[in-house]
Amino acid sequence: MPDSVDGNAPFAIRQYSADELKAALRKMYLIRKFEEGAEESYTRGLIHGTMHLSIGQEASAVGACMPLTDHDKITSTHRGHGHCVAKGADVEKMFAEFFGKETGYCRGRGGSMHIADVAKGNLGANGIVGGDIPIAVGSALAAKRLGSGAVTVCFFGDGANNEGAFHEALNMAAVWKLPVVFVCENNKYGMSTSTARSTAVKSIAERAASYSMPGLSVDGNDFSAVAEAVDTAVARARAGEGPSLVESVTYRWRGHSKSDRNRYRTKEEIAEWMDKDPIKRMAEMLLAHKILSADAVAELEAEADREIAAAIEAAKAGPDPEAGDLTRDVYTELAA
Amino acid sequence: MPDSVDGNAPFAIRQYSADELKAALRKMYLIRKFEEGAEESYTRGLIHGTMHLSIGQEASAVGACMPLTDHDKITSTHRGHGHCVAKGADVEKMFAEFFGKETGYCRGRGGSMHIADVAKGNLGANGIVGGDIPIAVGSALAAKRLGSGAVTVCFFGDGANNEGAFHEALNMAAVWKLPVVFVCENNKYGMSTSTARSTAVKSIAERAASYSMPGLSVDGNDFSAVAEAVDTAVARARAGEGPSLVESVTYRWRGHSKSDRNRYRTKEEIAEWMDKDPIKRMAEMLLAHKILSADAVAELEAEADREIAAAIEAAKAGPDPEAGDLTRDVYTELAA
Amino acid sequence: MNMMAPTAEVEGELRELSYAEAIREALDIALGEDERVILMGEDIGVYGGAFQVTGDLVHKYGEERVIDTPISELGGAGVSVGAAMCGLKPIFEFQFSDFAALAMEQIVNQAAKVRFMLGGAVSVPLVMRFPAGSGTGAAAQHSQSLEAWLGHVPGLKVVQPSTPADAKGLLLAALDDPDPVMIFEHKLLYKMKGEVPAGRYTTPIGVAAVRREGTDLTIVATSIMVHKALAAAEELAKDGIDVEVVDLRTVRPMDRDTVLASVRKTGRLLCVYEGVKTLGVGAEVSAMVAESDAFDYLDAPIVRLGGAECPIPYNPELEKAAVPQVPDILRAARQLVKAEV
Amino acid sequence: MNMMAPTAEVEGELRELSYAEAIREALDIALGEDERVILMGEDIGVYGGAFQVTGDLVHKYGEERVIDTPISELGGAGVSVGAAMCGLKPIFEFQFSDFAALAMEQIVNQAAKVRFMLGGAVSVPLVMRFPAGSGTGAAAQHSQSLEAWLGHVPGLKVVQPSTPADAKGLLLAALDDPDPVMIFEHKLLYKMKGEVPAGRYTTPIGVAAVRREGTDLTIVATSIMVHKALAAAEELAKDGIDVEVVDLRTVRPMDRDTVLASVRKTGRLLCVYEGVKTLGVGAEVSAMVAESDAFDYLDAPIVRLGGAECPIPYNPELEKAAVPQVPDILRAARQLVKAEV
Ligand SMILES: Cc1ncc(C[n+]2csc(CCOP(=O)(O)OP(=O)(O)O)c2C)c(N)n1
Ligand SMILES: Cc1ncc(C[n+]2csc(CCOP(=O)(O)OP(=O)(O)O)c2C)c(N)n1
Ligand SMILES: [Mg+2]
Ligand SMILES: [Mg+2]
Repeated sequence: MPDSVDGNAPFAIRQYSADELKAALRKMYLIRKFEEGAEESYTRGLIHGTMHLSIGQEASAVGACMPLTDHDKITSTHRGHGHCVAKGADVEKMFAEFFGKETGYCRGRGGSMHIADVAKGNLGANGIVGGDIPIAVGSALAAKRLGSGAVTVCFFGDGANNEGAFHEALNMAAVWKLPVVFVCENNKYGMSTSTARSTAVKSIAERAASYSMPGLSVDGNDFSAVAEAVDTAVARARAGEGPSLVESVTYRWRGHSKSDRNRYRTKEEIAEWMDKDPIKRMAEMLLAHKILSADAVAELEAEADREIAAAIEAAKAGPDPEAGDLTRDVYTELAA
Repeated sequence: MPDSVDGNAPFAIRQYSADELKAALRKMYLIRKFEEGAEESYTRGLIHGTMHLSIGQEASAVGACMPLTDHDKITSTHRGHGHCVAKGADVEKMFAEFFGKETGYCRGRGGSMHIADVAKGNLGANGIVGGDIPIAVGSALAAKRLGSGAVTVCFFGDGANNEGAFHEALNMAAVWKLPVVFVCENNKYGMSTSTARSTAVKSIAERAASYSMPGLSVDGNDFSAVAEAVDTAVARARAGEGPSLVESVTYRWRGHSKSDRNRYRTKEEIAEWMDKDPIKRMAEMLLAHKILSADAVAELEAEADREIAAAIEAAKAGPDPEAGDLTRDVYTELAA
Repeated sequence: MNMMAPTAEVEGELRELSYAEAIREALDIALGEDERVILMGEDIGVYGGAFQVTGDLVHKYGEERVIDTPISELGGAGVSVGAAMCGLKPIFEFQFSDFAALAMEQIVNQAAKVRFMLGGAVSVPLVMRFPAGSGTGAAAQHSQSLEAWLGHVPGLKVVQPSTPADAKGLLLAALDDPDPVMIFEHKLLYKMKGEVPAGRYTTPIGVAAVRREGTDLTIVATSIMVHKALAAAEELAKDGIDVEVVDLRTVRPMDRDTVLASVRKTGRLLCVYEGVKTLGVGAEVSAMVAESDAFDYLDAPIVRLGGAECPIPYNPELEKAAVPQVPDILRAARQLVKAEV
Repeated sequence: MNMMAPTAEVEGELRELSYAEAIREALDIALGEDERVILMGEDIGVYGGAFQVTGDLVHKYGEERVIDTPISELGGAGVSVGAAMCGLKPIFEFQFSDFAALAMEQIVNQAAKVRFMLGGAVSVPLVMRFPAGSGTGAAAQHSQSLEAWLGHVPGLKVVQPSTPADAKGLLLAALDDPDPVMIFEHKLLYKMKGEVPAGRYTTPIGVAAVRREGTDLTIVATSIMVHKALAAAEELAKDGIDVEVVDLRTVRPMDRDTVLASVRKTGRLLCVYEGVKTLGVGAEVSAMVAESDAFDYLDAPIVRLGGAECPIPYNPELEKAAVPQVPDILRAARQLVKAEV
């Protein structure tokens, strides 16, 4: 914490340099613009299939990745664009993946639901709800065994917390004291089903007690709160003290996927949450603590706009996969 | 509670008539002798496959079934002989099943691991650890929907509580407020693996909090304690207030199955638990409260011995299945 | 004669309905006539189902009978098994058939076996619906055709309706069946329209349908491949190749008689299915014919067109290339009629 | 010449070991030579494994490398997938193959597909072991042969060793393989003895073994059925029927060349496997032959002997009747050599 910083300032202000905070806000804009760009590309027919947008959840993705280095790992979900950007991905390669291009992160084989950036430690989005949770524990087991020091942050939703995989994985992580942080992004709905109608516990963080691990529920639209909770959990993991569960309470502004008619929630509820825009809050915090000027914020946003526009154009120009390569990468080709 | 009963007496003494208590002790002897008989039959080569004995756990099975009528249901496990007898099964038909006879409960198709007595409400033992938990919830859903008033008691082990099925099923039962009581018979090991090495919580009853249901841990070798806990839970279920979790802490004297070499526990530990013999404790309680005389207890035991011996002989004499019937009951034969 | 239309015995007035509408109509009939029927699945209530199959049924029958489950496939399937054992008739929807991989335990170790293991003491009158197949750009974990897995399991019945009329008739037949019936519905068929009789009728499980009669070559196809086979047959007719198209409809129990009769007539067999070729449904069709007396009638090897030996890719062109298309069928059929033993 | 013995290229001194001992030896070599190798499974530590395969390895390598998992098949399998993606080489034991039904999600949707879905960015060097088959009186939920399910899944390799030497060699080959390899071990084979070379060697995945040469009939058998086929072949030799027995060894990728060469030679094919007949491994063997040029060489229909269309019953006589036995093979073989197209 620089000397000049107020001891009562939020964790993020105390913890991170101005450059780090600026980079975090930049990533939040990039996620927002990325998803708006993806949405528009979808409307224009450039994207095949469906997509799950995380607009409104940017503070959660970026906050949770703050304590991580490229050496650390994340596992992600169907709603994973934000995690991917937060972990440092290149948006052009992400768009290329969306457009099914050979130049995409998955060479056009995975699409939105399987986007990954292994070099940056993102082991991939997963199309199976809860499917990534045991995988994250495996990643942590490997880190512990190999002594790599890496921590794994496992993202999943409120819906996923009712999968058996959640229970089995958290239990094993706790028994074996593995360096993993479970970040449950509770956006109040699993598709159309509210937590009240699907989850027999008030706060998902309470479920941590079943695994004798710390459980903390935080405002997922508050960048600093998320960063602080995950930072504590990562420190614990690095110290060999085992896993933690962080519940990040947030909201998705868009429908579950492109086919959602939003019948299960009211316009008022959506509007109320749009008022809690995490990006706006982050910008305001940086303004209030004089980390950035209003102009600088506007410039960051404009930069993100430009970066996304350029990425879309560049991605579109990429080559399509060769038809003859259909069964490539089903198995690992061995060098002759 | 009869007027003559001491208000400080254990629940069972206050709650049940002398005949009911006598019947309960008789069942406990019957379970013990049944399993000893089964063990001996196995040694003599009369029984194919393996078996999982519950000797030492009799108070748990019989206590938990006390509040139930034939109309109520249970689901059971690989270690299910006790549950089956407790729910009122005929030991001759049980032996016939062990001997693979057409006259057995499953017509010789199921054996020890699938023993069932549907007429008495035992939906069957299950060879899949945790496999019966969602099925019990389904039974409770049917009871609620059909307004049958039946309660389902779901037996499972400490090992099973780490299966995803446990988590998913308890959550649904709670969300839908179903009339089901989860009875976890914690005998300290899932096969060779102790709860300490497999289960990231001190007491399994604590996991009830994850489903906002009552969770109670009781001495599973104390018939009265088990009966009381399950009675409360059954009353709650009948009143439409939803499920409960009861942990019944007990111990199996024998190995996990016939192939167990007991490498994971000490002789001392076994001896210690044999001292806590639940049948002896039950008999002593009935003696202390003058429900039965020492002679009557001895006679009950002798009766159980005779009943088991006769059942074995009668079961042995039963017919084997017809080879031509191999694929019978794969599907329901429809009346022409 | 429209071979895709419902069979003659069915009496109800014919309407044009989509496959999804036909299923919904069957569900509506089932819920309306029998209080024991319940629907279970993820987002089948107010959302109307991921593919809008259940639609507004929750408003008509209430949340107690059209039950949104938590995202708990294993547990949800198990609840449906237990409910079926205890007097209800659940119809369980997997949101995508791929998620059945989470529930194989309850489907295979419990639902399929409990009657047998208990010596006939119970039945499990359970219907499960599996939206299956590729073509929606949903990639490897949301595009599989896994009917062969369940077709391998005694105790289950497995059907793959290819038309709106059959989608309704097979669902009602499944409901009447005392044992677990697994229905694989192709996602790309949901919007397909066809004539559907009004009212209640059943399409028998275990009976294939000859969708087009022909003399030169038998194509046994399943699900959406029936339509591709029919399109190919029209093309081939122009070349004077007269194709018989058999819609298998049921994977288990397979309709031996219809398939063998067709092969005896044509002497040539092409199996077309979307599931992965190796150990897919066509493997069984082929093997069944190869071990029957119809073998003697074969004038050429039995050819299979199945899914490619890879997960379904996201890229739309690759995705198409991963499953048989009409040109593939044309090519295989032409080669096959040329072949001579 | 002992056809069950390891192939000539293998150099190690031969010892008599049981199938279980051979596997343990392979595990020991693997753990000894590579720190990244870990074993995971239920009761594989002090208990030594339900079938005593891992034995005392935990004492040699410690609990950190021979890891007893909680009873959490889905989660445990998933942990092994994640660990394999991140630098370890896990060997995961299912206590019984039947419990794989709980983990199909991680095996099929994750392990098999992640490399493809990520465009080749990762490999999943994972070995899974599945004790399978009937004959132990353990009834319907502990006796299945489910290799066909995994054989249907691109991204996996699936083997079924039938001898101690192959059990060791295929396990070491699986370990060397960068992709997930599924090993189905028959429980009744664990105690079978055979010659096993000392030291490290591998048995190639994807290569069948001709266990007995013959000219009149090819039997393609898997796992324990190889031994029943060989016993039947000895009997049949007395009647002058000269049987070639091919041990398939690998279900995926299947060794087309060896099977077809044998059928071209004998003109007759009998497939013998323990899994349920319908959609079992023999269906693929049959279909593969029926669509190949070897079809032209067939002098009789292709016959399959597979498991009965029922769950495995508990009663020992019924249990035996539920899977092919030597007399069944004799009967089928005799009928087949009489048949003439
Ligand atoms: C195992 C499985 N079940 C169901 C689905 C379909 N599905 C995709 S996302 C989703 C909702 C997930 O909810 P949650 O975990 O809260 O994540 P969110 O979408 O809210 O980010 C569902 C039901 C799936 N992909 N995988
Ligand atoms: C899904 C599944 N996994 C593993 C097994 C093998 N197995 C049978 S009983 C058992 C231990 C079960 O422990 P617990 O639930 O505590 O019951 P207990 O045997 O102690 O009564 C195991 C591992 C099984 N039958 N099913
Ligand atoms: Mg959510
Ligand atoms: Mg136990």
